[in-house]
Amino acid sequence: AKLDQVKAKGFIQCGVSQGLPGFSSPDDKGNWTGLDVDFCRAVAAAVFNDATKVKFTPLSAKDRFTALQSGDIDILSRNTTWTISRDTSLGLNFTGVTYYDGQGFIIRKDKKVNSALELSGASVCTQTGTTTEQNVADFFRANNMQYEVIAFATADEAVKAYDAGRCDVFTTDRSGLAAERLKLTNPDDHIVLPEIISKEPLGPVVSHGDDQWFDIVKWVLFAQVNAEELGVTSKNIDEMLKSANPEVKRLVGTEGKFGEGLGLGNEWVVQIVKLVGNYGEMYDRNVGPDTPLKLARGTNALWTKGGLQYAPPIR
Amino acid sequence: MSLTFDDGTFIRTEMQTPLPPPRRNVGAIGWMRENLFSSITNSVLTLLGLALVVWIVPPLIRFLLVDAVWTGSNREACLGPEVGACWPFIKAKFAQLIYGFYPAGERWRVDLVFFLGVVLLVPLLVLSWPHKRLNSFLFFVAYPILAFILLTGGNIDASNFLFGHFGLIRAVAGDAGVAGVRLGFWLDFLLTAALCVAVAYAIGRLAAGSGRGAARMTAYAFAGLGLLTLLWDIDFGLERVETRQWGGLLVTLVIAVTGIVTSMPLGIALALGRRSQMPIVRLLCVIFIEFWRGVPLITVLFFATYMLPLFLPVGVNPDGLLRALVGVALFTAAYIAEVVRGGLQAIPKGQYEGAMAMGLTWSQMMRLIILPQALTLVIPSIVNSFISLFKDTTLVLIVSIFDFLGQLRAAFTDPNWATPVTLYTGFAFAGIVYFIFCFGMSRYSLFVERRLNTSHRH
Amino acid sequence: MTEAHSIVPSDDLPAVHTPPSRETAVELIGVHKWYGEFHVLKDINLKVHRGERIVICGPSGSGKSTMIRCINRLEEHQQGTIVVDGVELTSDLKRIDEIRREVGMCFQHFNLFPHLTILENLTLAPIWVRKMPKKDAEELAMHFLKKVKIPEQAGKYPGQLSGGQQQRVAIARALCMKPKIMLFDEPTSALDPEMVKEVLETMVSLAEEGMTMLCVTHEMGFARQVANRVIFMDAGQIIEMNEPNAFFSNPQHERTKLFLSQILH
Amino acid sequence: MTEAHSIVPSDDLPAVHTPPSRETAVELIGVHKWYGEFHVLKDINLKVHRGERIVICGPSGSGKSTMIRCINRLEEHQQGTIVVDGVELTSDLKRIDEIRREVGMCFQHFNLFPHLTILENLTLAPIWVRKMPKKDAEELAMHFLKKVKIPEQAGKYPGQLSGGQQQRVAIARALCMKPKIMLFDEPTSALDPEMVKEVLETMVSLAEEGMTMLCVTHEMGFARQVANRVIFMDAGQIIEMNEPNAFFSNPQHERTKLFLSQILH
Amino acid sequence: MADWVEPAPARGRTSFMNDPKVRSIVLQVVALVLVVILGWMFIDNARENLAAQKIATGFGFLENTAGFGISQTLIGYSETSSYGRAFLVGILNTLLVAVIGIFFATVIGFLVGIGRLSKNFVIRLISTCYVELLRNLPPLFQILFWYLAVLSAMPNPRQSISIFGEAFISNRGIVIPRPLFGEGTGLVLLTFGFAVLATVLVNAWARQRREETGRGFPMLWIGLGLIVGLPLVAMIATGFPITFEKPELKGFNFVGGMRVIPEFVALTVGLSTYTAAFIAENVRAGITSVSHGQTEAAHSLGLRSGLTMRLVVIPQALRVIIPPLTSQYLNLTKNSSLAVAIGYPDLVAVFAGTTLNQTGQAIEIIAITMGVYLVISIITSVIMNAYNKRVALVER
Ligand SMILES: Nc1ncnc2c1ncn2[C@@H]1O[C@H](COP(=O)(O)OP(=O)(O)OP(=O)(O)O)[C@@H](O)[C@H]1O
Ligand SMILES: Nc1ncnc2c1ncn2[C@@H]1O[C@H](COP(=O)(O)OP(=O)(O)OP(=O)(O)O)[C@@H](O)[C@H]1O
Ligand SMILES: [Mg+2]
Ligand SMILES: [Mg+2]
Repeated sequence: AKLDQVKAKGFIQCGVSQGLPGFSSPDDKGNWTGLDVDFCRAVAAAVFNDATKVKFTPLSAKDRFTALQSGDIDILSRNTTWTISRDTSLGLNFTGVTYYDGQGFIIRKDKKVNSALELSGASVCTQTGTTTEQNVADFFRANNMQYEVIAFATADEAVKAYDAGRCDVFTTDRSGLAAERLKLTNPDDHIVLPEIISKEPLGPVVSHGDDQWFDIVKWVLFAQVNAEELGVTSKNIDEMLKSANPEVKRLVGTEGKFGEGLGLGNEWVVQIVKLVGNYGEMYDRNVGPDTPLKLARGTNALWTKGGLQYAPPIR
Repeated sequence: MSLTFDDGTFIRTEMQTPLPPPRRNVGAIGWMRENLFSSITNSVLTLLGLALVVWIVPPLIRFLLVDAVWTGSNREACLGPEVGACWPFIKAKFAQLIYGFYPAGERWRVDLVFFLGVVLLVPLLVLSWPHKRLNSFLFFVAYPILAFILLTGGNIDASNFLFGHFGLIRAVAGDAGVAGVRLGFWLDFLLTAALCVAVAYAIGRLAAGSGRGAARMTAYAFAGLGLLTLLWDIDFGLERVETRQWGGLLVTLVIAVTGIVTSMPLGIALALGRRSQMPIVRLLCVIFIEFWRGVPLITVLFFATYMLPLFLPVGVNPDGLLRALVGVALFTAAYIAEVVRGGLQAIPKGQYEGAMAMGLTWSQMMRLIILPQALTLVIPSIVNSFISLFKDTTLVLIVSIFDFLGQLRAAFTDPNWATPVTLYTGFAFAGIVYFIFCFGMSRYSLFVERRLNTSHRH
Repeated sequence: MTEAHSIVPSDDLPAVHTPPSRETAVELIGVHKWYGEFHVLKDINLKVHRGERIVICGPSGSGKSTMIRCINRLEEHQQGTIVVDGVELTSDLKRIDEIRREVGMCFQHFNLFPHLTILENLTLAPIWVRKMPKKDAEELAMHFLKKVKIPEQAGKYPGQLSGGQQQRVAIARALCMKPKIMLFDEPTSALDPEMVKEVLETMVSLAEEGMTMLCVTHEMGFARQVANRVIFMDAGQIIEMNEPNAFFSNPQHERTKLFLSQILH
Repeated sequence: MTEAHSIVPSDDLPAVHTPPSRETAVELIGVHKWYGEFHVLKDINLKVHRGERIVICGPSGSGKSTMIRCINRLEEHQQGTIVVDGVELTSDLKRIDEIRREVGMCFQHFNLFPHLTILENLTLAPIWVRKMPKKDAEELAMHFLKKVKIPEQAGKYPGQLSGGQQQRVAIARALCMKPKIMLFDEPTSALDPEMVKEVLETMVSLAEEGMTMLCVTHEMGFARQVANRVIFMDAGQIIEMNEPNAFFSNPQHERTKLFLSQILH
Repeated sequence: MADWVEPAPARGRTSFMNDPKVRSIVLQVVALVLVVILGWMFIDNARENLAAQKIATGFGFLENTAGFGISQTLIGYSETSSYGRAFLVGILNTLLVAVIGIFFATVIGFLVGIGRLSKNFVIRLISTCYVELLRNLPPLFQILFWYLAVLSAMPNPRQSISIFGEAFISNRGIVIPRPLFGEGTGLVLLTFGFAVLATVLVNAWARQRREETGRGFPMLWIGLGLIVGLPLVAMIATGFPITFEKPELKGFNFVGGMRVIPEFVALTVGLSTYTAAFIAENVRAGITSVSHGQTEAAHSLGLRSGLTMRLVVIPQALRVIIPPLTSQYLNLTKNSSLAVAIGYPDLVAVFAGTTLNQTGQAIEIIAITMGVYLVISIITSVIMNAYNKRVALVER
């Protein structure tokens, strides 16, 4: 089984993006950081009680699935949109949604545009990627608007061209907009339009054929969400171990043997939360309002706070 | 003194002694008048040139030096209007740009490889340094092996590496494993070697009269290969660092140097093949050269990533970097082949005849007489190809290898350093680095070209 | 050794004795030239009259070529005055062009243009420099080709001719500009004996027409037959200058004697 | 071919200097050669004895170079037999190598290797072909360089030597292989008169040592002085062959007479 | 004389092994067999692997709807067109850049190459700097430089630089009026064709006259007059059938007219200046390879420097220049694939990029892309080789 292989190897091989701000990018010391990266660390924490026992393979959009199929990597955590075709025809399993994203537009304030529906005739800068170009085309066509699209290989050049006035709007996933906005000469002169023209649920992927591994990866995310819901954080985890709340007790393993059911120790959630944190901490650390990206929780807030993050209970 | 007569006759009685030449156009004004303003067109051109310089240089200096930010620990330092280059960004990412994701604790290995490379290369490049033969051996044979072991960590399972798959009689030898060294593999290896030597002998015997030379060559090749395999099989206690973790300048240099070193002999062989009298050999070479020359490197690397595994036996999945290396080497070889062909065409027939008349054999003639001259002739073009190669290494990003530029692009995605000037700073820095290497090559080639030019009298 | 080197197109050709006029065609006054630090021409004084034919000889490296190349400014001299056809040579480009139009030159290595046919080689300068109509230029070219006895080669390329033929084309090319003065730099070295004869014959017939000629050559037969004066150079200076008979029969300077002893037998 | 009858066999005549032995060094029997459609050598029959010195002359394009180049198989002949040093020339590569080791050749244009020093030029063949130790080869090279009187040039590159010096290096290079037979192709054309003398002196001293030599040249002095026989070629055939004195004083064939009349005075 | 023709000494005929013919045949057969075995192995493996991985191959996808937009299309294209159409658009865009780039690279390359040998110190210095700087910096940087530097220097459409109110320059590119052909256009076009023909004829006559009389003829002016004047007269006669659609600023952008997008300009400028640096080196090598004697001979005939260059030096230098020049042309064409960095829709961006991403048909798409470049390269080579033959020297 994968779990045994991983344990024998001593680390988890995790496929990440070659560079996506807030999700996976190398920091000054060459460590990979970001939401996608932290998720893999969480899995490692659950399996090994050591968040560093993970190696990252930066993958391009084109070779990510091949890498998973061939067994080069154990988890693909690379802002991959969950779609039916991918889930059914590639021999993969999506384990959940770590980030609810959607494609949006950013535009100069002085263009005095308040809605994407007023963009007829606009020049659109974007990055050639998997679906962005198609989404733009669909959106403009559906609303019967003219446009001109200039597709760049990387976001860096696209945003520079937008900044230089080549385009009226720049479009990419909302999370990307937040990141790229930082590279504009005067970020405050630009606004993100309210429309979201596509659904992009991003989540980790594992390959078919090993249900135990699938369960582990799936439940690591659920555990993180549950931990946030129950107010269990890396700072209060030690106190929480003494909690009397039965839900918390089940979560931190002081009641029941849910970890063993997964093939892990009963301490698994403790390890995750202690070493990586709950979902909210992970979010705030990488993309939240205190980071340069300054992304509000929005749709990624817990269901209790009006968002979509909802985890089945540990029971 | 001399005697001159009316009818134009003249006899010199006293020989003149040589005098020093007169000094003319002394001083800056004279020089300027001669070089800059000797005619109206020249003057106009001079002024245009000066205008160009004034237009380009000051803004560049302002961006790179005057307005530049020198200290800081994150993006905050480089924000604000009228900010020039953000050097702290480069400082923060410097180690990555050099080593990629090579584990920090193991970077001394890379340093050692760099250091040894420089130590071996410099005396090789200094033409007057003695012991060229030993030096070449060390640099071209020993160094690559050492560098390979140092960089990867050695201890490569030989039978699972490429060698495991070319055993012709694997079925016979089986796969018996004895403590560490696989007996089956070595048995297989020896049998294969013996068979190949025999075949070489037979072919040599048939084609060249004596098969001994061919057989000896094959035996040497196998001995070398065996030694290499054995060496790689030894555990030196170094941590294994897979090529995915390599990156930055390290990868750029590995690809460039390997490309340069391997494309040279390949290119020469192809050029000789293309000039061969044998129609089939010639045709094969022409097809090979024209194919590789005609397609962009980017598609070649695509091919290597997506399609190569399809053409290889199941389970053979060469390392990504290796694929890129092979692609780059073959691609460059095709260009070198054309360049060398040009050089060969320029060698006068007399040189061939001179060599033949002395009783040299074909290979001696090529090695001692023709190629040294042909290669010297085309040094500028060869270096042109190498400069292109060096810059083309950036394309390996396609196969998920982060070379220098790839690493830089990854650094751009760090939100901590996301500023309007990050991109320009990064590209300016990369531009300077690329320029230093390429300019170095171009100047060195000029120097060698002048040094090897023996055609001038005096 | 043998007489092999003094090839005189003797019996079949009459010696030329047109007397030169007293007008000056070329005058060099105190000319010095340096190549970098190397003093290659030292105090050259020479006055060539119109119609005069001068042969220059001397050991290799003595500056013969350099001297005649100074006359049409292929080399620049640093000191002294050169007056050609009444015009002094300065760095004025206009004047240089003017002089080059009047001075024809025939190089040791021919320097024919290999990418042009013989006819094109000959008509190039008349058409572009003299602005002659193409038809006239071709007529002129054919005239001179006939004169050097190779009109049938007009359509070929220089690479297709033998050495002697190329040399004659080179002469014809220079003549097509109708120069007042012709400079020849070793026009017969590198030719085989039969060809040497052909080329010399061509030059003799030119000489008969009274053209001013300066010729660097070691063909002493030619010198004897057509030269008005022979100049001997060594180490960048004119050592001896005399009327041919006197020069050969009674050389004055030691160096000249030594040189002639090796060349004549 | 009626002219063939006018060939006077050499054995009937006394040799001038060292008498050649009766052994055959080179033999050409009924050799024909074509360049495409062009019949360049026509029925060449020639027997050269060991130690014999033969001078070949004739007008340009008559096939002199082609003939001697056939002897060491730089050109392939299509008909007839060539036997060199007892070995018949066929397309067998081994044999060609064998013969080339015994036959030295000195080219009209020297064909020195410009990327090697003089010493390296000379030691190349001894080291790689004769497998001589480097030290011995260098000693040998210096010996021959002394013989051609330019030992001080050993470290220079060919491009740094004058034409005459280069020619002598070419001779020395051929000699370093200790060939039994030497072929010279116009060794003195393109040299200036003083240099011609130097080169010829070198060859004379070789001749005195009794080497078999075939030499294409127009230096009739040399022919007179050292040749056992002189061959005159025209249009690809041997027109006349005779002992030098007889050849020069009393040429038999009309073509020979015409040729000599142009070359001698 | 009888003793001349002795029987050949008996020392055996050529041994079979040493015959070069036999050798070459053996060698070639071995080479061929090796290649065939290798090729067979590849094909066999590919068949097996494809079957094992159940990868469907085929070119059916070319007919599917592309569903993405392209910013520069030389032929009609919209999102509803097929991938095949997108492929054609990509090829045409690549060819456009290649052809125009090659033209400018050649011109600049020759100028700089000659400049490197100039007598003027400043020109020499600038030419040298040009070559060393542009040759040694990655082309990607240069293209980005031209793109971003020039873009940021341009005004936005609202403040665009107007040329007589007809054409506009802004950071959206250069917009010029588009001709609309109305009734009677045929006649105007006919007169235009006639004018061109007439110019050619007059030119031929003028050349003949110059050759015959040596007198020149103001060909440039007469030609211009013919080509511009005649159609103008025809236009007036037919009452201006050709109207121009003026570009107008509507909303974000100019509407109507024809547009040259900045990506195209930057790519063309970047590629031509970069390649020009290499061409300059080739040109310099070519010129220095023409022996000095040729220049001297031309000078001594009274030809001035310019004429000497044009009539004597360059025609001979071309022999040396053309083979490497071909390589540079191929390089320029191939480097045009860098277009994707600045959003120019060339073949690689449109086809091997977006289309590949959307369809996932990697093998087919890469194979087709390689094929297209190969065909372009081979055509270029063939043309250049033919030209090379023409400039080759005729020798004995
Ligand atoms: N460009 C140059 N730079 C330096 N020295 C030169 C140059 N050209 C010629 N010389 C030297 O100037 C001297 C005279 O050369 P020149 O060619 O005039 O000799 P020459 O009398 O024509 O000899 P030859 O008979 O060999 O042609 C020689 O010593 C030569 O080495
Ligand atoms: N490769 C070739 N192809 C065709 N014809 C050739 C070739 N080489 C030489 N020839 C012709 O063969 C003839 C003999 O040439 P060869 O070089 O033997 O003459 P030669 O007697 O040595 O003349 P020279 O005194 O000018 O050197 C010439 O007419 C020449 O044009
Ligand atoms: Mg001279
Ligand atoms: Mg010859």
